[in-house]
Amino acid sequence: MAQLTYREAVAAGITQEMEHDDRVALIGEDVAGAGGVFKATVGLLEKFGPRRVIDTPISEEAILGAAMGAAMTGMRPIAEIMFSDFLAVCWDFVANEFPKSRYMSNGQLGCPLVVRTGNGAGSRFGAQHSQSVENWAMAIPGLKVVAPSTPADVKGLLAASVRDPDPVIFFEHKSLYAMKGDVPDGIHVDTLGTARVVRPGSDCTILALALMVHRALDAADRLAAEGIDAEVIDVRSLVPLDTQTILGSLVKTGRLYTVEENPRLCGWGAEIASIAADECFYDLDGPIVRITTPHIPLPAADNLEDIVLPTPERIADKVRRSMG
Amino acid sequence: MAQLTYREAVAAGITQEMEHDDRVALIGEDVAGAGGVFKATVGLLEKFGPRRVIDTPISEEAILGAAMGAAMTGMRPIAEIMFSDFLAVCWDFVANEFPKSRYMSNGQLGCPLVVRTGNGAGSRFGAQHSQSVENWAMAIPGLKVVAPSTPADVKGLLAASVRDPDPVIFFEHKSLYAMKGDVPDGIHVDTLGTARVVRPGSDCTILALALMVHRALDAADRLAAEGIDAEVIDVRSLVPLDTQTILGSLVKTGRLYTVEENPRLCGWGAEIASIAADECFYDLDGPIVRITTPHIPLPAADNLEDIVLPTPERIADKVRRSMG
Amino acid sequence: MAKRRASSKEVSNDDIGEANRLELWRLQVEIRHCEQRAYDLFLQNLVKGTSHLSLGQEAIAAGFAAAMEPGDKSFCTYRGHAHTLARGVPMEGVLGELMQRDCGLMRGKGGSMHLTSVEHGVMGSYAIIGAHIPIACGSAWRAQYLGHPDVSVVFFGDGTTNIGAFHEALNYAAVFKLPVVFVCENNLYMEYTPIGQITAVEHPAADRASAYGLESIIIDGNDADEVYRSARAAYDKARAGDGPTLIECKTYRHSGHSRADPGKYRPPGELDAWKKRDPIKIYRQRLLSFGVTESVVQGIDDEALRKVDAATEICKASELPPEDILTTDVYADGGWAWRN
Amino acid sequence: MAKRRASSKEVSNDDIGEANRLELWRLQVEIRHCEQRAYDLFLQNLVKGTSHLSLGQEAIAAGFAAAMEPGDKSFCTYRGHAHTLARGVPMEGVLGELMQRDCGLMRGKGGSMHLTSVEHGVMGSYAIIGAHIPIACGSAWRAQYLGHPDVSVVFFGDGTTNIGAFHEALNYAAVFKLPVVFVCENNLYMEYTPIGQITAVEHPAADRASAYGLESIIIDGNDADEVYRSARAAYDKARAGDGPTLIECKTYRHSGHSRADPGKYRPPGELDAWKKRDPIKIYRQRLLSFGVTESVVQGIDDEALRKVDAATEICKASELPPEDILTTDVYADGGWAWRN
Ligand SMILES: Cc1ncc(C[n+]2csc(CCOP(=O)(O)OP(=O)(O)O)c2C)c(N)n1
Ligand SMILES: Cc1ncc(C[n+]2csc(CCOP(=O)(O)OP(=O)(O)O)c2C)c(N)n1
Ligand SMILES: [Mg+2]
Ligand SMILES: [Mg+2]
Repeated sequence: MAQLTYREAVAAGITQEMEHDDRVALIGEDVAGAGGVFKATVGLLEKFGPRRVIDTPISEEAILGAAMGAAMTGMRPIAEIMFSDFLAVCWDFVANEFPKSRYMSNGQLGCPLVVRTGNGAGSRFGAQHSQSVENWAMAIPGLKVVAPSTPADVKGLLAASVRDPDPVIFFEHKSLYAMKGDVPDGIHVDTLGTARVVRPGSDCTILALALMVHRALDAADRLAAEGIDAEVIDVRSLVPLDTQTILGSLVKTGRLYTVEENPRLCGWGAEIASIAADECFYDLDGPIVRITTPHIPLPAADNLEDIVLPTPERIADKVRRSMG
Repeated sequence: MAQLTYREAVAAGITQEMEHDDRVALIGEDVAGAGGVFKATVGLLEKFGPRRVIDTPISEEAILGAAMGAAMTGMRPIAEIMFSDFLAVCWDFVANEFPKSRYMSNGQLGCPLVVRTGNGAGSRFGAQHSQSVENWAMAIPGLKVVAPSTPADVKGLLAASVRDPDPVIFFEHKSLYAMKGDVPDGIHVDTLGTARVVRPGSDCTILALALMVHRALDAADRLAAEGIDAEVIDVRSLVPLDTQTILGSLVKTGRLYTVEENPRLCGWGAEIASIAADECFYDLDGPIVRITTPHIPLPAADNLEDIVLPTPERIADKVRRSMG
Repeated sequence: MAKRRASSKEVSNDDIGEANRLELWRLQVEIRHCEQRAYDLFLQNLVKGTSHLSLGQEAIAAGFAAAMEPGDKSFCTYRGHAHTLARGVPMEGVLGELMQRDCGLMRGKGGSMHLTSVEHGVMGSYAIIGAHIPIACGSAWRAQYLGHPDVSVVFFGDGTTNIGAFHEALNYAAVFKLPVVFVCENNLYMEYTPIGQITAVEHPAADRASAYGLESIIIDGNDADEVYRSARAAYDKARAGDGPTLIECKTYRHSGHSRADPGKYRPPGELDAWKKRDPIKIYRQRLLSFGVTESVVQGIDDEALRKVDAATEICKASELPPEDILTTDVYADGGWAWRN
Repeated sequence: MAKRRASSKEVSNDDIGEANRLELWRLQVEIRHCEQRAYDLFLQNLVKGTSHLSLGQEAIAAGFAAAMEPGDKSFCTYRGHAHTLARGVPMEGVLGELMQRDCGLMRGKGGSMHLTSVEHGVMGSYAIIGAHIPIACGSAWRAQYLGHPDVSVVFFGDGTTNIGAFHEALNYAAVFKLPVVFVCENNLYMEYTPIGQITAVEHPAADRASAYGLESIIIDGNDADEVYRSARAAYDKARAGDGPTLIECKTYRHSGHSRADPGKYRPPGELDAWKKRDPIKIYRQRLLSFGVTESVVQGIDDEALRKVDAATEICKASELPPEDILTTDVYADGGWAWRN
């Protein structure tokens, strides 16, 4: 096992897939010469050359359109949208083009591509560079949606995304890029659509994604000290959604919590809560509680940003109160 | 009371507000000379002239940007985005610009504008011209989101939206444009953020929006014949959300259903279900059930489109089964 | 940069040759009859949803398609029946999709605005203005990247030149010298609004070419020979690795924008003036002037109509699409499951 | 269309006058010192988040602002400190926002990329490339609609000319003859990528002007006089109802793209060559050549630094923003309630 940072794991995953398949190429703004603004693609230009690692103009619609046209006709492109907030300037491709062409063409066309994007808060960048928008993508039929929380998952899920025959929106969390972790050596391809129990427990189920997984684990430690044994699940993939693992845990614990970085309304936790309130109603021992960022744009100031996302204290507090 | 169609009510609402306030102007593609592709703005050019009713190029970003810049500096623009699917090409303005400028500027800027858009299925237009995307807007902090189901509500809520100091996304349902109904004479301004009980009942609460209100009412009639007395609520406004009316009804009936035209994942009903499963858990007598369009792109063919949206039969069936 | 217009001298040389000319004629009359039939079927309430005809614009579809090689890729808009037919797609596939029958190209799942036939190189028809322009660039990138010889050709209207994606795609294609050909069908209207009223320049595409370092090219879109020659030159350039071409074709649609639009926004006389320049009329005379006999010319015309009649019967006899296709092909596994 | 370049003759006439020249000098040195301080504070870890300096581009901010009337509106980008200061916004408001203190212009809620001071006509700074260009058109539309005399001026970089919103906004403004001035600061780089590498034309803004029926204008962005003159002409045109102007200013940023970017992607010697054309250096000599004394020139420079020092102290002494503003001003009622 190598120790890699989350950002190195991005480059490692892309390297693995580019070595495995010549049809894989990377396009995006400053991804080549500069190695990415988050330094997640450092070394790729040197390794694979300008045919396969390409700096583009600031033309997000052209970037995603180019990726789609290439994917439809035989390539396996990876496109970077620098900050996930910028998905808004090319949303037509994400919402109306990628996910509908297979269906509309009755299966004649496919769209095997990956859009990698820096998601989430914590860098004091303010309201237009800090959003968690994985729920935007989750709402669109025909997409797959992935958000890894560790370097190993970055490599394995990115590889799985590149090999997947459907369009995958891959959310990398900006505040995790510096995180180190063990990453399996050799070829490593994970499986989309699988959640992971990262802390087994018996009293309640806490679902989390990306940065929030670490905060949920921290909260679970605090709760353990008070005698509440929480099971923490890293959802990892919003579409496909591993409802077996999620609902299986809920049936066992009887209590469900979601920890979401997105602003509250229509977050991914709302969907899962609605599934649980329908399919597992009689297994529930108490309210389903969502811990989210409040439904506001994000502030830039560090002291404000620090308290606006769900914190371990807030998570533990919410669980404690509703379990009490 | 005049009998107006839903589309005439649009023009009536705009007329009322343009007469009331010179700062109100309408921009959009083919809204002036042609009176709109859905004929919802017929007569406005003739009445108010080309200063106030303006045909634009196919430049959705410019349309919404122009509306925002004007709103910020003293106008009260109404912008039309012909089909709500096209919000994707100008999503940056809806998601990142309109709703954040007041917050980011610490209250210095405001964005009092209305985006009207034709939403929903039923016209056999296929996957890129039929979507219900009110949940996209609901997910964005800082917006207000309205979707009327009757001509009277169109006029009253449109007027309220124009007078509102915040950005409002106003979803007109394409399949309702031909619907006739009584519309109050004289100045008519409704209140945003208010749901309406359209059919009182005691056994269960069915929430619906726009076209689905009529189908829910139809389902309620069928259920009544079988002895199930459903209360039907027209949600009308997703933001602000009238949780008092909604949860009040749920507390009374003990059963909650949502009827959503949007594809399932992260629909507006998911949010409400999650609120209910938290705040009213102990009032619930059974599962919360969402009846939605399946999570797929929409087909064009009439026979397929007819069965893909929630139908009165399907609604009644789902309620009957889970109540049984 | 100078504008290129084919001179009447060019028209009379025989660089095109009779076989190609008869093919251009066949394509044009087949499209004409098929579009007219689509309109009739609409009036009979047999065409569902919307539809956008290319009556009057046939020469563009015929000329660009006839100059293509098999394997070249077409990217169309909602106004895409003509371009789809021109690639050899059977009429019953097109009319069947308009009628939302099981024999339709996509079995009714896409509808008239999304005609697709990958086996014929029709890589989809796109209904949100502008999106397919960068998508065509992506297809061209693939050809360049994999060393394929094909050209990607994207068709769009005058009104489409004012949307952002047009600009991004043109710059992108020029920067990367992609083998893509951008074809603007300037039919003078963006839906119901005259293009000049909402565009800063007279020639919505050609006057923008220099913004991407491209030559300004305006051609007579009602003359199939001129279209064919321009297409061939652009494809040759693309295949030679010399990058994209933007071509503005001047034309006019005889019918309304869509469905039953009566086109009342047109100034009196405009339609009549353009009907005098009907591409079918022009080409019939062209063939006769090149010595093709009236009976050959008319024979092809008659045969086209027979084909349309036969296709119509197939469509009328075709079932509605079965309900079980409603949830197929959302994902590559053939289904729609978003959960386990 | 011909490119307009100010000749050296123009520069030496005295159409600008000493009062304006001293103002241009004051603005430039204030911006220079304030930006340098921002960098120092960043190195001391007192500037949080990101920041984008305009070191080397001061003449553009100074020239366009000095030519404005009160009431004119500026629309800036994330690289907006200079334009904000140039409108007379107090330095502690700007530095305080970079330091995310309570004395910041938006009390830390916006951050360095969103500087806004409506009372000074700074109608916001926008961090998603391109969006503010149509927004500025909207402000100009309001002026035209309500008969207000003000001009809306929007600043953006070379890289920004390749995004769709640029294209839509330029066409829109030209069609409706809006009183808006588009200012492209061509500093040769889009972040770390040379602009020429990803743009189809040499002059990313000026070579696109004709696509909107506009004159192609390229000016020396490091010469405040030339900037001032061009600004005045464009504002006069806008106020006269003659529509928009697009101006490409050639310049160079001395610092990295943002924060600690060392700018390693620059070819050796490039920065040095441009530092010889430092706008501050150019303007100091200009004043001296016009007979302004060294002590007046240096006095303004010293005073600027004193102002920066004082502002720095205010910021350092300022509290963190209070937590209760976290949920204020989401909606016009002052709060954030999305439900009753
Ligand atoms: C983004 C977007 N905006 C608006 C529309 C609605 N619309 C469909 S066709 C059309 C006019 C297009 O005009 P043009 O490009 O000239 O093509 P033509 O229809 O004349 O062939 C419009 C505005 C759309 N489909 N997509
Ligand atoms: C839509 C969008 N894409 C990408 C970015 C990231 N980004 C920020 S600044 C920048 C470069 C802008 O270059 P230019 O327009 O030349 O302005 P400069 O920074 O040189 O002043 C990029 C790509 C962004 N903010 N928004
Ligand atoms: Mg047209
Ligand atoms: Mg630049």
